[in-house]
Amino acid sequence: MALATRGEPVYGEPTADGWRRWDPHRSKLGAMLELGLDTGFEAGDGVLYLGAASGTTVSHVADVAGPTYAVEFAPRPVRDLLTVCESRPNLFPLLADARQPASYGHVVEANLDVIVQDVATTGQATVALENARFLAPDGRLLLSIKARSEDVTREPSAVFEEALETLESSYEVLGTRKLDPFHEDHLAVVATPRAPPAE
Amino acid sequence: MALATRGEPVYGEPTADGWRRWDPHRSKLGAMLELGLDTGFEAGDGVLYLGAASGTTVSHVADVAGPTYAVEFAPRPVRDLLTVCESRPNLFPLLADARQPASYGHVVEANLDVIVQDVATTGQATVALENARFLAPDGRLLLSIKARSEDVTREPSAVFEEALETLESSYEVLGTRKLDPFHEDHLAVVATPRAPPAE
Amino acid sequence: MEEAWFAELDEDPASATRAIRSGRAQKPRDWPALAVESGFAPDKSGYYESLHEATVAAAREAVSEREQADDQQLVHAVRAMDDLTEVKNELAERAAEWAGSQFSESREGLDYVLEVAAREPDGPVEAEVVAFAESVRDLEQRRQALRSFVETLAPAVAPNLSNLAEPFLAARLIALAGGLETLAKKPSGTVQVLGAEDALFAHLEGHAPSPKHGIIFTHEYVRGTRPEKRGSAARALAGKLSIAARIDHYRGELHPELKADLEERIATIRAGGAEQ
Amino acid sequence: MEEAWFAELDEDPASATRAIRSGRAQKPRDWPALAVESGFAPDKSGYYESLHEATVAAAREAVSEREQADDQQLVHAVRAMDDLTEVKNELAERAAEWAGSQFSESREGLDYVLEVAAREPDGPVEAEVVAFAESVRDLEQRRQALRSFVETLAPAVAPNLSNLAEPFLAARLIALAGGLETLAKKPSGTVQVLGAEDALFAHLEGHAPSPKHGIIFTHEYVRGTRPEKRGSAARALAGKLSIAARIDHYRGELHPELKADLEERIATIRAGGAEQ
Repeated sequence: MALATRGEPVYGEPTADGWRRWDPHRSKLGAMLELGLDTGFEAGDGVLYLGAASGTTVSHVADVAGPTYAVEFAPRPVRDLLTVCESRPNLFPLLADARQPASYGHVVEANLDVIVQDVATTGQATVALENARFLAPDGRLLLSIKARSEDVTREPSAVFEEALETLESSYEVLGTRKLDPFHEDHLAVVATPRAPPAE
Repeated sequence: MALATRGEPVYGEPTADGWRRWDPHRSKLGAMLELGLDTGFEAGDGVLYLGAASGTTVSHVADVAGPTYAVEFAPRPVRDLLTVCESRPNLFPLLADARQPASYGHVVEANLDVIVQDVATTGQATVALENARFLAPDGRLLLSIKARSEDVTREPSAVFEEALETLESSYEVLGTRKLDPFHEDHLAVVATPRAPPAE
Repeated sequence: MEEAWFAELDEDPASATRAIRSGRAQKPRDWPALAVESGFAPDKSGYYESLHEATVAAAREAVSEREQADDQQLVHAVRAMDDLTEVKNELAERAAEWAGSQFSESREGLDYVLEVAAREPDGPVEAEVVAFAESVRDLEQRRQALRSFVETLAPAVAPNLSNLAEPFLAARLIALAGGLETLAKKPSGTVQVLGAEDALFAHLEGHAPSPKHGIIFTHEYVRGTRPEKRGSAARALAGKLSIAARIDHYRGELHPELKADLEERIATIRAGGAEQ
Repeated sequence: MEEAWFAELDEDPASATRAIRSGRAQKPRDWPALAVESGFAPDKSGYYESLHEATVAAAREAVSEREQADDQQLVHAVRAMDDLTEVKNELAERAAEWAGSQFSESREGLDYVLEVAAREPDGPVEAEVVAFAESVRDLEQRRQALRSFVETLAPAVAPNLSNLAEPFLAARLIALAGGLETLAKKPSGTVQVLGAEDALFAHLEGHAPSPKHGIIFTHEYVRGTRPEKRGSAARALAGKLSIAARIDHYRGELHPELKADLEERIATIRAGGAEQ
């Protein structure tokens, strides 16, 4: 059995009968699903994707989900993302900084079911706190933390611990899982808003 | 009555019958004598003059004294000093740093009667301590301290007090006198070595 | 409601792009429902259609502006770095001469100046000499920092060019052309001799042979090819660099196969089987 | 005894000079008595005679060496300062251009660059622009410090020249000549056109009038004199500067009357009564 979605191919992935293979080596969310984490992600969900890059993963998400908002700050990958959007009317690209949610708060709707977050920057937990405003009370945060983006000089375990602690102020952590062998020194976190979502 | 010495004129001073007027406005030692300080300076004394500059004062000293050693660090005024030396066989010029007495200890004799010190540098009291080695046990230090050379931001009185305190470690201070109206913010000090001269 | 991106649009489609790009709201709301309620869209699906169109247009415009700006920043950075290199060399020569006279040493070059900059000066003249050497050291450090910056920025501005030619050479080509768009529009023969303008003018005035390569001579594929084949190697490299510049400018995605093609072509030329 | 300056002299009078200049003793002794005792001198008065001769010779030599060195340091400092001026202007132009493109401003000049250097950068490109502007600011500060140093050193090296011409112009004349001695040996007509070498060569090749003044044009006595009298003023000034340079080199003491003479001469020229 292998993970796949229906849609236009994007990154040279194998396809068969309109199905596209979702490569867990190229996608942190793909790895989470492949490893059997209980993400709560369901067809038709409203999704905010932070760190969409050139659209590899978000293309699969949009194949399955309902309205999908894709935030990416670097202009170069957004060019590729625009191609991914062409065949996906439910995918909305936003060239914006995930650390500045007010700059897309007038576009991204409230009460979404899922936030997928995969930003390679320091303060990854803080980005999750800032964006909690978009989640429904029973929504899910699917976060992947890259240890080296926080601090290359520290032990990944120490980095993860600190990130989880920060997260706990607004989220209840439902599960965590290292992403090897697909991605080294990455921790996947599934969480849900603790109180009414931060505003 | 006016201070004068016999010798070749040096700095355009008024002369009469082979006597040269010693201008207290142009010479700190001249001012000390004019103001009647008990300097103990006598004809024929052996003298070490620190800060001889172009020789204005040391020319008068050499007219009166015995062997006179003139230390000056800046090359330019030593040129003028060399002219002053031409007609004064008892005047010995030394291009040297008064803070480094070992650099002229092989030339300047021990047990001198007088040190005249007029150096415009910080640490004027320390220079006096360093050069005490050249003084006879009953010799005299005739020191003029320029407040602004020590610290332009402090009150002259505070500067003088600190210098005197430093001096007391090796010298007994016999008398002090401000040099106005001839020189502003200058203190004249007459002192004698406290113990056997420092070595 | 006033904060919704669709709240104050007029007939002009550009007003939607503008609203997406410059609007703000601290607190998200149920925009699809509000859009229907306010009459902006007939239903949710109609709303999402408008949203898709507006976000794609806004992202395209923003990307293009940001990249335009970035390639110009790259040009400025390369020129600033060249200035620093020149100025640093000039001052280093003066500093070595001065320090040599002050310290009675006869040494030359940047290494000597850096050593002087680290000395504890004794006296006011030495203080000036050492401070002057420190100025040279600071300029050298700035130059190196700027070079790293150029090497970071170039792959973002021109991924294919940077893949074929190393980020620094890619940046230099863009700077010589004055921008990525200008580079993309130049024929490959011009790219081949970029940086050899002096030799080219001499040729055009009739008193020199046509130059075989400009700055691309620094590429291993040219420099590392034996002299009689260098012209062919330079032509092949310039051809692929032109293609890379066009993809970088007009589309922007990375095409790794460009590099594989070029490698193969150079291997053929070096093997001696190249056409003249 | 071994520490006495006269302890190990040979026949050569230079050995006494050397001993005075480079000897050392922590603890002074009764050198006159020891000199007589050791047979170096017949009596104390003979000792003081030798001491006078040796100290005067040693001081003369030391002064001359120190001043030689100082005038060369002045030449280096002026040239380093000129380099900094040129380099600072060049980088300031680039920095203003870059900053203008990054901040969408169209301003120019050092003031703009200094203002940019003080900004808090936002993002990596701005950080590079601001750091580049800071480099320009640092060079400008170094240049100003070096100028102060030159203005302090010049009166020590050349008191009369600095009295007639302001320390900075004095330093520049010494630097243009390559040293105080070279300047002192130049005829006053050459001093008059120092710094106008280009114009002078053009004149010698027959296609330009003879220059009336070089760098001394910056002196108030030339610049402040009306054009038709400037040649005379420049000639008078150059004449006195030549004399000043010679006194500075060969003797060194300050002659305030030089300035008074010059003032009178310039007043006469300006009053219109000057010879041609």
